[in-house]
Amino acid sequence: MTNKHTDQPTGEVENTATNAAGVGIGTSTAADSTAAADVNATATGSSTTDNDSATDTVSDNSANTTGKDVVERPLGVFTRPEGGRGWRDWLSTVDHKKIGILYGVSAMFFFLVGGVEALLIRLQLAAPNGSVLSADVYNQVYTMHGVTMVFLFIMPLAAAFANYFIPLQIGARDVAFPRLNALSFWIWLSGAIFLNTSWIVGGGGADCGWFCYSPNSGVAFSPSHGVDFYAVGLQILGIASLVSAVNLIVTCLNMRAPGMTLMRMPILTWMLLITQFLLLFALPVITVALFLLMFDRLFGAQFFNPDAGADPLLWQHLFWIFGHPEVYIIILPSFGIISEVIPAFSRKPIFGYQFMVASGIAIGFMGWGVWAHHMFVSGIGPLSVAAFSLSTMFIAVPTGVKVLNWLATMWDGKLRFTVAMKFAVATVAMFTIGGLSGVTHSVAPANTQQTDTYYIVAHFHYVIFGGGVLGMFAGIYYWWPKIWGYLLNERLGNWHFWIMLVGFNLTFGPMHILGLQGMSRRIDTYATGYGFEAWNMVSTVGSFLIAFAVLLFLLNVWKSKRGSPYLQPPGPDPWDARTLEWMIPSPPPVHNFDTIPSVHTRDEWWHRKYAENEQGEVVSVVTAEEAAQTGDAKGVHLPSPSFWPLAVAVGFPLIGYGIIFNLWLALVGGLIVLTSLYSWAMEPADNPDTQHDDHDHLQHDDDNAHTEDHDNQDSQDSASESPDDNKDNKQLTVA
Amino acid sequence: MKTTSLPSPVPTRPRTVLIGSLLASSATFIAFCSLVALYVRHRQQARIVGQDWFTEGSLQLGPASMMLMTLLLSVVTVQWAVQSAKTEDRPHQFMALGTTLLFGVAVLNQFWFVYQDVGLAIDDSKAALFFYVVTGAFIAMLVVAMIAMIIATVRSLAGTFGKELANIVQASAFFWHATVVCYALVWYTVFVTK
Amino acid sequence: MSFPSFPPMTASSTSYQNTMTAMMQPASTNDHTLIGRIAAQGKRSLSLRSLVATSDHILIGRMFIVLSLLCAFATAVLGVLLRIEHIAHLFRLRADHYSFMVFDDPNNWFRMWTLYRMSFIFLVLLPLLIGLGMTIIPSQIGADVLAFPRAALGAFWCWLIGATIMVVSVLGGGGWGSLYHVTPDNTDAVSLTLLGTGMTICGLLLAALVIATTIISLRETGMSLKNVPPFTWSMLVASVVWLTTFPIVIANIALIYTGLHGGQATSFAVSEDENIWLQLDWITEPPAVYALAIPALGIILELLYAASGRKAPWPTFGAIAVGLFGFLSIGGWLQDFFVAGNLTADGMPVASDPRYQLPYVVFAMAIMLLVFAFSANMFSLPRVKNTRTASLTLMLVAATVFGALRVLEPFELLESTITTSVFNALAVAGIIAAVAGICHWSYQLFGVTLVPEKMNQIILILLLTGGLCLTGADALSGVLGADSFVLLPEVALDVESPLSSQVEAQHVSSAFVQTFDTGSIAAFLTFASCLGLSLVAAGLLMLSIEALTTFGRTPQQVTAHTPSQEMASTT
Amino acid sequence: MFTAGFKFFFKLFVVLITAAIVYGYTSGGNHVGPLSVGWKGGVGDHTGYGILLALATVSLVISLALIAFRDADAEAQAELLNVDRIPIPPQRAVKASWWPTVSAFGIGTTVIGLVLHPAIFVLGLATVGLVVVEWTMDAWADRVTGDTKANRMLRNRIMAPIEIPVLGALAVGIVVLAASRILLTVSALGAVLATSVIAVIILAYASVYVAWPELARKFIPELAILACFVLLVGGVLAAIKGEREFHHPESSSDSTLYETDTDDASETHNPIDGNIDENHSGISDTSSVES
Repeated sequence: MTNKHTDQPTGEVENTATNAAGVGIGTSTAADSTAAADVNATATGSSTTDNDSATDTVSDNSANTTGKDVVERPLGVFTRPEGGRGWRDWLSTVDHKKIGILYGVSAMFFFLVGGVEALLIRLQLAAPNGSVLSADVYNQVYTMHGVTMVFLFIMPLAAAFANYFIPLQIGARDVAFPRLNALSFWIWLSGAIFLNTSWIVGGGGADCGWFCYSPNSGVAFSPSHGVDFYAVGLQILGIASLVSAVNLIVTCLNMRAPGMTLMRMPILTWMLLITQFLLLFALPVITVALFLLMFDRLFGAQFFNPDAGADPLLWQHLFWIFGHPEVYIIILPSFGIISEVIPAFSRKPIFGYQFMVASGIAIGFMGWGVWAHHMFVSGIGPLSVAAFSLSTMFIAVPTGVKVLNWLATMWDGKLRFTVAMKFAVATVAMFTIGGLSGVTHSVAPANTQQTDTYYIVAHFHYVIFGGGVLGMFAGIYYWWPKIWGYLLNERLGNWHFWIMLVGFNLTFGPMHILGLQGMSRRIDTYATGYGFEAWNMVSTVGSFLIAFAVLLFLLNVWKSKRGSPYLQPPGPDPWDARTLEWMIPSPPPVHNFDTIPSVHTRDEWWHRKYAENEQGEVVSVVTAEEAAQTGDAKGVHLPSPSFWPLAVAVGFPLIGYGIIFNLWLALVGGLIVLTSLYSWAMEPADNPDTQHDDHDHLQHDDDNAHTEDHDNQDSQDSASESPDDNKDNKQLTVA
Repeated sequence: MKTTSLPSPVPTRPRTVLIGSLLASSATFIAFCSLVALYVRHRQQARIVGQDWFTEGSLQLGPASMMLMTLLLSVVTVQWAVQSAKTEDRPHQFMALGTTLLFGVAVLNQFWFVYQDVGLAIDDSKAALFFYVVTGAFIAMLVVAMIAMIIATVRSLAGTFGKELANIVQASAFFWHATVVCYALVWYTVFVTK
Repeated sequence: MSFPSFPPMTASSTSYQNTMTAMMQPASTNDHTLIGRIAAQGKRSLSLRSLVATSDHILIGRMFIVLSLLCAFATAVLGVLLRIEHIAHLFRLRADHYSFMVFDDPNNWFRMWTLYRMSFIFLVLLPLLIGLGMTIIPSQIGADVLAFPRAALGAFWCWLIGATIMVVSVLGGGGWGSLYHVTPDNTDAVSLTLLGTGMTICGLLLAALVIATTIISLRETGMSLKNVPPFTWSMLVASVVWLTTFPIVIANIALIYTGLHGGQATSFAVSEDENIWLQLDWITEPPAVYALAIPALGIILELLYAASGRKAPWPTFGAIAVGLFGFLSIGGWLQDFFVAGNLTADGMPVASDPRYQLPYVVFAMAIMLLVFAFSANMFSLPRVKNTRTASLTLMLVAATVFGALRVLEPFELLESTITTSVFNALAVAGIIAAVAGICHWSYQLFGVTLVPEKMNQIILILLLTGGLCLTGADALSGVLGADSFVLLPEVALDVESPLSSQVEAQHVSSAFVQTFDTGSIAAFLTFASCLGLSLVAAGLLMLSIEALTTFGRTPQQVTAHTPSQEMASTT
Repeated sequence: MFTAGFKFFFKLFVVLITAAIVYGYTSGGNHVGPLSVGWKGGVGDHTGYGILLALATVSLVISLALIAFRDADAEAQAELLNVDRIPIPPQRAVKASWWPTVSAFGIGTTVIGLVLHPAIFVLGLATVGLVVVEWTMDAWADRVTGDTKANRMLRNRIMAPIEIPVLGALAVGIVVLAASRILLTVSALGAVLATSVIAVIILAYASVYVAWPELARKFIPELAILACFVLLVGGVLAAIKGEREFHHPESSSDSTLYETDTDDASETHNPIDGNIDENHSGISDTSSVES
């Protein structure tokens, strides 16, 4: 073969080119490409550089049209990402663990944002006739505080736990739809940023309260674009949550390891699964409401305008049909977390596993039947009030079951009060306070007095902060070593815990009194002489204590990270825990499990470490280090990273701005979304360019190939003698 | 199918694009110079007759000099791009091309300011007409140069580094330099000597 | 001065020799022809796609050639019509003093007259020679491909569409200015004409750029710029001259267009002392118009070499002559030499300006030298069968002589019809050169000899006699004192226009009408020129028909001819 | 040594610069004006002098470039590529392309639009912009690797995600626009009938498709093209004809229908200062609207 085209008749020149191409195609092994390089090098006559160009081909990734003979990255920066290190990898990752971390870090950021807003509120109310904020800004701040904390902090933090731990706890390599997973995060982030840009471009945040009752949400009472951003932004966030919900439900139902029956699933996974179902059914409702609101405000519709014959109660119903399940969306993940933490530190299995699961499911169901208790004073009629009163009282039952079970788990356990455990116990306690004050609301006459007072504020902060946030912190302290590979400092953690607990009670405890004294919720200031001064000041001091505690937490993260190289790494299982995520190294390798474990019992990991001896005593048969996987499996077939989820998400805020400001922008955003979706659809789930060793053919071949694939695995795990080989392999090849 | 480890394309003649660019730049330069020459001639005629060409103080030298400075800087960044294309240095390549384009946009922006500042209508006088034709021709040339630069950028974004890309960048760079020279002419004939 | 020397045509093997040999090979082994390529690609015939989306330089060149031949015929017919109008005036055949026979009014006559000149340049000569260059040059330099084939296709379509806009807008009332001021009524049409002209020029410039780049950058190993074939060298010189001349037209057009739309106060088109046509007409006049004939010299050399099988007496001489021709035909700097009453800046008449006379005298000398140099070969040819070379040379000599005569002061012919005669001589020379080239390389171009040998001779004789008749008669009229054909005489007297005032100032008093009051000799000469132009038109018609029929030929029909026979008969 | 190209252009430069100076003096220049580009003294005719000077500059630059590149002789270029003999790309290495032609039409449209109508101008500019993008990407893709199949695939990987959704959106937009024009033009009853007929046709086609999928599949493109064509023609005709007369019932557009409730509603639905009593009247309000 020769490259001397000038010597050749025209007709044959192209043949030369195609021949050269023919040699180049399919040269995946180093030997072949070297051969091709040789041929080409000879052809171009640079015989002296033969060896150089051949080695270039193998070693150098940057391609060249003339100097080298093989084009490595013909698409340049548009080359499909392959994962690895660096910030680009975070933008294109489809790894559920990385997405979980992204969720968590972003949620913590917005926790700080929402926290600052909370401090502003408390500063304003610290003393009578506060003048820190104007009434208008105060409205915006408390609205955005609520929206931020609910939609941008606690929900995504739960999503972080869900993303990170559901696959690990059920023994999967990834979620069912990894790119959808990335999509849900990026859309959520774009929506969150969009929502907060209303401070800059929307003339301030939304100012209608987080449940945004009509007619306060109408243009007449809220002429700035804040509510528009609320309406559009929450819709974007809703897309993210829906996508995530679908994905995680399918993951829980379809991706479990062999032997992991539903009733062997850890409680956390169970609670998160229920949460996803709640999201799946609740979000469409709020989306409808927001859609109507958007049309009211931006396109002159009259859905909530009584002047045009509409009914503002429509909004309240729609909102609370979403809103009450939302409470459980917030609280159930936290329940799941403490249901993992408490058994681990009580050295006992959870008490009444079936009841825990059943009560979770019951809460999930009954949560749909209580929404109108938010509307007792809206004039829904005595019959409705009575019915919803009863249903609200009933929902305390499954919750009570849970509280009892946690107590019973601790009963007679070998309790270790680590920071995580302390947070978990505090969660139980604080949530119970919140729950009890909730029961008082179910009594309609009391409710009538309490509605729209600080009593309500106290109640739901005990539920959401006491039950949700403290539980999340329990989870953070518990799983931190798993995620990052180092432990958080217990001493600083203790300071964090106690200051936060004290601050929390100082902040929200007095609010009960203030509420009963008649202090209205959402007033921007109050006059002297009502007896509000002292408790408000206490409350403000408490809020700053919470802020200080959060700073301590951040300090703890920083100091622990700095100190970690000098300490013994925590190993795969620092807490002697019970679930599958602790059987892999910390932090987990990208492929999670070297081989997918087969599950034989609930708390599988604990049962691999301990067994009963002949005397019926529980003894350690093997240490965690010995039983754990090493994480060094090679050639595990993983889904390929992709930029398209990010690209799709970029389009959504543009559509949002477009709807609010200029429809042409929406067109641009729509085209970006459309284009990216098309690219996504055309992009194979597995990148054909990556080196999959012998797994390359899997996407094309049928099940026979899976067996072959399995045979080629490095078998590290003693439990891999599972009878259910097919199912085992399915985990490997899911994209 | 795989898109990595594909065979290299048949190498083309180096410098073909550069020579094309050389000739195209020459032709454009001639067109531009003849406009400037006509400008100067008509200005001279007007002065012989004793008419005012521009009214005193209507043209500010400051912004014009600023544009010259910007373009002179861009000459450096363009060469930076050429150099980094030759050495296959991707980050530098993007930075250099990006900065060059930024300078281009900056000059367009400054011209917008100059047009606002001058406040001449095109039919005010022959001077105004010539002013707009000469500067408009320059702006058109700059836009073409920027499009060439954008094409070079796209080629370096999507694609392989190598001599081929270096040729394209070099060719675009040549046209860019010709543009800068043309602006220097405008600066001297229109803004300095008024 | 050491200019590049053309390779000697001896037995010693040079790349040029190789190329020539290769070009004479039959199609079977090394098929450079379009038909051969289509056959190789397995296509049955030309499809729309192959015309619209091709990257084949031969096909693009052929489209240039065929369309410009058609344009040439149309332009010649337009010229005949213009002359008929003229004769009608001279014989006073019109109904009344001011009415016209063919064209409705003087303004129309003027616009058509300008169209005639512009289309000869931009629709005929340039595209014809560019088409020839595109097809032949790659094979002459062993490149097999143009530097930027897609740009070449873009150039063709840009030219075609620009030309369409230009012609249609002129027919629709536009034009390069008008006798009267440009009015709001026809501002749009005039603008379209201007922009169409600009677009046409852009297309041609792009094509020239492609050709020049190909010559500079794509030569075969061993072929330095020093020993490229004469036609290639002449095309390089021509492309560069075009590339440096026509942008000046574009600059002028930009100025005029902006003036036209910028408001009445500053418009160049409507002000008292400046007219659109006067700002552009320098390209139709010497020396710029000579730039169109640069490739003709290259073709003469090629024909001579091919016919004689020998090199020229001095190998570098041809190259020097071509280069000199290129140097001297750069004329953009003279563009408004004539503004303000044909006076120089010092107030002297232009005709007396040595700067203006010099180029033409040098020109004449250069061409004479060229002729002397060639004559040695011509007369020593084994078979004197060289109509093309002879006629081409004759036309060029005529153009040069007339051009020199025109500027020499004693004759005072600057604004006489001799200007037209120079233009026409060059136009016909250019066409003959292209025809000669097409016939010479017809195998490369069309896969067949374009026209049967006898028809070929007839066409050439038609073109030559017609051309000589046309230019000779015009030149004679000029010598006898006839005005330039810018205006019909009486129109010039009667119509108030910027143009007429100038013409009036210098020439009308001593012109045509007075000298030949009866118009008998003038009418005869005009009739002769009209006849000559008709002959040219007839020749062009025959040529166009041949080109068109050949264009659609299928490979099967081609194979009926034996290439070797064709080549033998044409050389 | 000095290459042929350099010699030609350098001599051209010498001639032109000489000509420029001579011309500058003879046309009225004085002092050292023509020598110093008008720095000290005048140059006479600025146009001729300026153009000659520009030509000289260009000649000089080209001559210098050519000598630097050794006339771009094949040997020099081969040296640059580090090969023995310069390769020449085969004729068909450059694929046929529509874009040059389309670009010329785009420029033509722009030119015509510049004079006649801004909309045409924008259309032309859009075409030119499209061509710039497509041509650039084609030129890139043609030479990105040595494998033509892979090149096509790589091009499509970047461009198809832009082309297909945009074209698809455009096509859908045109169909919707055409259909809406038709429905707005025909009478109210006609619109109902038209949509019903179309629905029936689609249903019938779907039934055929279910029954004889092979048969139906053959005609999918033809039918789709036919339908689109009919729609387009109908849409254009309808747009020319204009919309039919619409009778807007005045009473339904304002709130008179609900006027009796307005006072109540505005009072009751104010959750800020709402109390129980007023909320009860809110209930009656709701019921009245329902009834």
